[in-house]
Amino acid sequence: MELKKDKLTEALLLLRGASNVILPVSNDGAPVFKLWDGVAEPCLSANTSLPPKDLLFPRSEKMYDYNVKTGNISEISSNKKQTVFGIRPCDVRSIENLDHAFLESGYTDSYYKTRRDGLTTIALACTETARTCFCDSMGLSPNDAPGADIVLNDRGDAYTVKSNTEKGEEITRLWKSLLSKETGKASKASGSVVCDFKARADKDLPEKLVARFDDPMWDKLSKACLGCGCCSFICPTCYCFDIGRENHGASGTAFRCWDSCMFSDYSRMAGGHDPRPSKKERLRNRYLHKLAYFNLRYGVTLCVGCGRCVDKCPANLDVTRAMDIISEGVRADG
Amino acid sequence: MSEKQEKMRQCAEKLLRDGEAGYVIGWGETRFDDRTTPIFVEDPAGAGAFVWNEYAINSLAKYLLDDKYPDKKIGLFTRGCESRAINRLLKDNQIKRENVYLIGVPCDGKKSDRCTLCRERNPILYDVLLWTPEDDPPPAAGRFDRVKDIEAMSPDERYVYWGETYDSCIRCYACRNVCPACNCRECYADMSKTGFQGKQHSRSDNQIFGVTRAFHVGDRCIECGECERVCPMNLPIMGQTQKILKDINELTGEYECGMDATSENYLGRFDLDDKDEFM
Amino acid sequence: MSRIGVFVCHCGTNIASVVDPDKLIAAARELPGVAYAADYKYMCSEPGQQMIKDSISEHGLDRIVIASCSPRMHETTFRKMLKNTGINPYMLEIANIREQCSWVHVDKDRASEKAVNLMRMAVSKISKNEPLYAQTIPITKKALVIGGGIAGIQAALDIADAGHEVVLLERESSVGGKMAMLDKTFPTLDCSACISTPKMVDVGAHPNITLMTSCEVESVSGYIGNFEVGIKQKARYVNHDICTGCGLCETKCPVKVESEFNLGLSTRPAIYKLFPQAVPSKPIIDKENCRLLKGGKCGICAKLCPLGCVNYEDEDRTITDNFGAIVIATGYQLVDWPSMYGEYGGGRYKDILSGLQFERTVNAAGPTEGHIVRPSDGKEPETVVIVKCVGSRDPNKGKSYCSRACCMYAAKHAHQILEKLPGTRVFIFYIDVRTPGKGYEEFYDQTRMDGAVYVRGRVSKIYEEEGQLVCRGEDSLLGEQVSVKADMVILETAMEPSPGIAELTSLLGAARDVNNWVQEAHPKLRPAETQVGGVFLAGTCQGPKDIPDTVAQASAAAAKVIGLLNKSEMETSPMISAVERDKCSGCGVCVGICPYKAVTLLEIDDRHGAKRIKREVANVNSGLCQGCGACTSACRTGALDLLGFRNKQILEEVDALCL
Amino acid sequence: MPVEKSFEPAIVAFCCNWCTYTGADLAGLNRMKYPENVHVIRVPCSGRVNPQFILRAFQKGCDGVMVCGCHPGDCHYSTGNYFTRRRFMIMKRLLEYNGIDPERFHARWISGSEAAKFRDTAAEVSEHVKKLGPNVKYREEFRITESAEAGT
Repeated sequence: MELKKDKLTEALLLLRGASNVILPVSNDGAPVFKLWDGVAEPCLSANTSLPPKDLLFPRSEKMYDYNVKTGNISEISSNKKQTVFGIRPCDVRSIENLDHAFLESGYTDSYYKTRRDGLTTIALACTETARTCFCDSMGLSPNDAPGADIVLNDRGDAYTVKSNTEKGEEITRLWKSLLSKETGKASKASGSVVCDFKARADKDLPEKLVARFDDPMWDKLSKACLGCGCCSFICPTCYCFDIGRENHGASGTAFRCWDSCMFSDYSRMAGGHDPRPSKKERLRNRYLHKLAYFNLRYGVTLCVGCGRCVDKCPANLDVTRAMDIISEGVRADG
Repeated sequence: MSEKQEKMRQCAEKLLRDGEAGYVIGWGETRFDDRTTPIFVEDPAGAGAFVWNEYAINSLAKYLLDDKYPDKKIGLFTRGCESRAINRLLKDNQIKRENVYLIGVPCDGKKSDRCTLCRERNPILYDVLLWTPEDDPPPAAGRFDRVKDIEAMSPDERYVYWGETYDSCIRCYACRNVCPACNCRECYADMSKTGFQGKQHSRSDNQIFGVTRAFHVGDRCIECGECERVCPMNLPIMGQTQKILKDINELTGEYECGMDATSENYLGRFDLDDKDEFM
Repeated sequence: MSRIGVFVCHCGTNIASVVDPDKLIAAARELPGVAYAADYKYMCSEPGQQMIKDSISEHGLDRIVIASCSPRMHETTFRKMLKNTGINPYMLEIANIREQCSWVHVDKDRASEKAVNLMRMAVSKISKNEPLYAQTIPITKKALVIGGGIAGIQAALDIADAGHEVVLLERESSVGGKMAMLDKTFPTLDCSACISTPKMVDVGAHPNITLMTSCEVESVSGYIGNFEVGIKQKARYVNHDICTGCGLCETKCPVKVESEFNLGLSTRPAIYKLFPQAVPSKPIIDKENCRLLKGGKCGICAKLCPLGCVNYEDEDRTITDNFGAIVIATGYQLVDWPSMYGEYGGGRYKDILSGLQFERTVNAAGPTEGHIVRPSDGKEPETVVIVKCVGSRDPNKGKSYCSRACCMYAAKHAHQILEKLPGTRVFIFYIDVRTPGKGYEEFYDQTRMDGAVYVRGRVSKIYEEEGQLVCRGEDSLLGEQVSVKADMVILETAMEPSPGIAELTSLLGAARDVNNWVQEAHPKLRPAETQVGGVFLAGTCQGPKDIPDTVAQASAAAAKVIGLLNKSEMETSPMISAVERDKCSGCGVCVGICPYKAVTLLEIDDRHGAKRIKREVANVNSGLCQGCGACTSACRTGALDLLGFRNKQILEEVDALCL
Repeated sequence: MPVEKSFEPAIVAFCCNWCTYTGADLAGLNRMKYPENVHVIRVPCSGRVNPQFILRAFQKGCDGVMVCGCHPGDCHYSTGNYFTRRRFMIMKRLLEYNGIDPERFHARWISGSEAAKFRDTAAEVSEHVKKLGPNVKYREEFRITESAEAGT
């Protein structure tokens, strides 16, 4: 099936009738995910500078209200229906990875789950890649998003529409009147996009990395790091959070908010001890989490190769350099 | 360009070979032609990794705080902005002059927005100067232009302007971590239990971070522009600190930081006849 | 969880008639941490206090909030009460619901609501209180008085008479100061020397006073009760232990230089006593002018001295001593008028004298043995012009303040001229005549009756014409230009602090005002103290004043010192700044902000990773810190915090208001 | 935002113990009357007032903030208020620059004897803040909790 581009607004308006629609719009030329107002032109030229992870894992979210005098606790949950349109394959994979973290291995995060259940993803396969994109090195393809509810492929004047799930089917039903048969003529080189930027994510990378836990290369790699949380906060798969409380006399609200393992206070314990006292340990931990620990636990690499951290790092650190060093077995010099 | 680069490499190589410096901090290549990354070279043979081009943008001085108690001197390529940052760190008692070897490299201007405010291309202090000083860029007529633009708004407009600005702040603290005036051992913002700064991401807490940070560094800001360069959300961070500098300039006359390592900061002293509006 | 007790006082009807105590009690019981709440008619009364004590044991309370009158009223009372319970006296907060609520509001509902807010703020604050413990510091029973003028002499004598040891330190070779230079004192006209020299002799002979002349303060450390002062004893080149002060050495010295004491109106040798009545009555050698010490050949004085006292090898020495209290009594000097008033000839005309030069002229022990004559030709003047407010009340050229004593000594000078040289014409140019003092107005009236002519106006120019000094100015009462040809002009010049006051006050940590006078701790209520604990002030170092005021203030300072030294130890307030060293980066912003020099940077041993390092951190001296908290607001990281008013305590109060 | 008639602003006044707090007590002693909105927090010196307290107050819901201390030259601690003056000359401008209405923040020198000045200042600030209505700027809220849904 395909959706003619001139029918896109109509299609989005139909979605908007059933749920909140979030899609990339232009912010000074750069696409950012915004709640769609029904008017703004979707900006689909490139991937967004921030991933859509806050749809599921908001920067700050209220967890529960409490009262210390009465002992009452009431949980707060948001079960808004949300449809994200124009999400790229890398970010779709990132949601699958977040699902592992929040929903599997013995614990279900109810806040995440409620939002996840209410989320529908309409992915758009890439027609070109940014120079920092390396998703195809990380085992996914810019041309497809098997984890999305619907995948669109740009075919010039139309999108092919492929539904992967029941939620996807629901949408194709909603769009029924707008969809037409595929014409079969691919006007753009859709489906054959590759990343120019490559990373050496060999199969045995996790083991190799863990084996080099004490390698002096970590010192070298982290020297230029500023210790800020930029990479964590723009990463689609970083999911660390801190829990805090806002007290108002006897009552109050507990909330959780994004945290970054790159911060100096992140791993400090109550007594003051910090097992990751310097940025060397912190950077190592972050890389190992992305490229090794998550694999060992869930069988997939956490990093999806979106390249945002490579693009935005204030010190121009590059995670792929670490992967190269490991894969080539060389020492990091200079 | 390459001649200067060669001089830099030779100088670093000699420093390292002679054991004068334990390592030298400069700029090195990345996978992209238009980007460099700070590098830390210990081995004299590695001095060839230093590059000098219009993309050698990052200020290097803040890295000195990672190694405040070095066994040997730290070599540092020093432009005008680095030297002012070093004065900042010296004045704030964070580093010792004898622990650094400053290799003066007059700057020819870099491809970065942060350089538009630059008024000091040549290092103010250095141990060696590798080539003849450059002409300083013409005085930035509009040092406080954008502050004036914001001042011209109504209170509500200003609130909306900053509110929307801070709505996009992701509190990654890159601005703080790169800032030579942010040299606290532990930032107030990392101590949410004190109550000065909530950790949650909200307009209010983001704004409080922005204003508090501005107040903490405002009278010590060297206007290097690194905070804005590193901001992943492209926020106009200097719009806050420069407001403070502008006010100080208006209250007591010419005020600029980092020009020496001894002048007391504006908020660290007073005059009996300071302007008073609180009668 | 803390167990807070809330006690609401009715204060008779003072509180209860406007604020409903029941509402407070009910609201208190809703607050987290409050274990008990009760009210009573008079909390400060014996039964009220007993009730609190009983509740503490009965309900296991660990901190107390009292909603009552101002803490300035009964905070001390309730702290004392807590001392006798198991609770630390600083686990107390007072909600001011009388002065700042029931007395200032009318609407009962809204006043009660506000009282609840105030109580809630106190409860929130106290949840973050911590026990504080006062330290006691021993007191060194010895005082240092800096400056041997009349102020220092008086203070030293009073302290010594009370039985405490005193070191009286003087920069010159003799005590006496400015008063010793004066001829007579207004308004009684008794001879200055007659009343001051006995006191000078007293300090020289007092068993409790150690006189240290030719000495300066070099360093000060420590704090109230425990100062350690480094004193520089300048080389005298004469052994005062054996010198009898016979004066033989002075007679043959080949050097003649301007006498400081006579303000250039006469000369003195290089080995000299400051003035004949000097105490100690022993000479020193002025090394700047001694031929031998300048490298020339001489040595006459050493040959003359029958006891061999002269020692050209003498050197400056530093003596360190400990004191419990310090009095600053460094006095004043007159402004250097020639550099300020070019229109008065800038010092070119010999017959223009400063008031103090005139004092030396008219003094029987002075260079002219008391004859009023012109320095230029030794003739008696027929017309004398006295100009007041030279450098005073003149913000453009001199000082903006009034020098206070000049009106009276101008009148005295006129009186002395008219008395010694009857028939002389005396004109006094003035802006105002200020005579606030006992017998002062009467004295001024008498001077006018004696024949002194007061002309209201400033003298704009003085120039020489035919051997006379033409004084031009405006008579502002007549509104016309006047011009007086005088034989002699006396300028009553402004006082300013003695040289070196800036260095001394910064050593002591004492503040100066905008004119460099030493700043008193409070202009009305603590006029004889500096803001530095244990450092007091006396006399004109604080600001211009005359002799009676100087002596009164000196005795006041002495009384303060005696009060302090009578104690063997003192308790310091525990509500002072504290440093969390882990957080402190040693930036030092606090050091410059502390008015008491209580915060310094201290080098400590620490680790940086695996490396042992030394780093600097702020350190608060509990003896010096007065608990103002200025440093804590300047500390960006919050490493400095004020005990009793911690950041989190104040923030709790803020939060509680906004529930 | 429509101002309700019954709006009573919450105003916090940081007052130094030696001058303004004493002045406020004196106002009570003289039975002077002023609005109930002003709540005094006692600090030893105006120099103790960290500008961050003011931010916190606005964040937590204060509609107006006052910082009061001894007149310059009269500080119990000699120089504390000179630093206060510099700090708040800067902070006041910074707050206004960030959109806080100038009437919401006041610094004043009020001595221990100036009970009437305390009363008048309290009344004046209350009145101005009342006119402005509740402060929403800097007010704590989870405005951008769900940032991608901004505008909801």
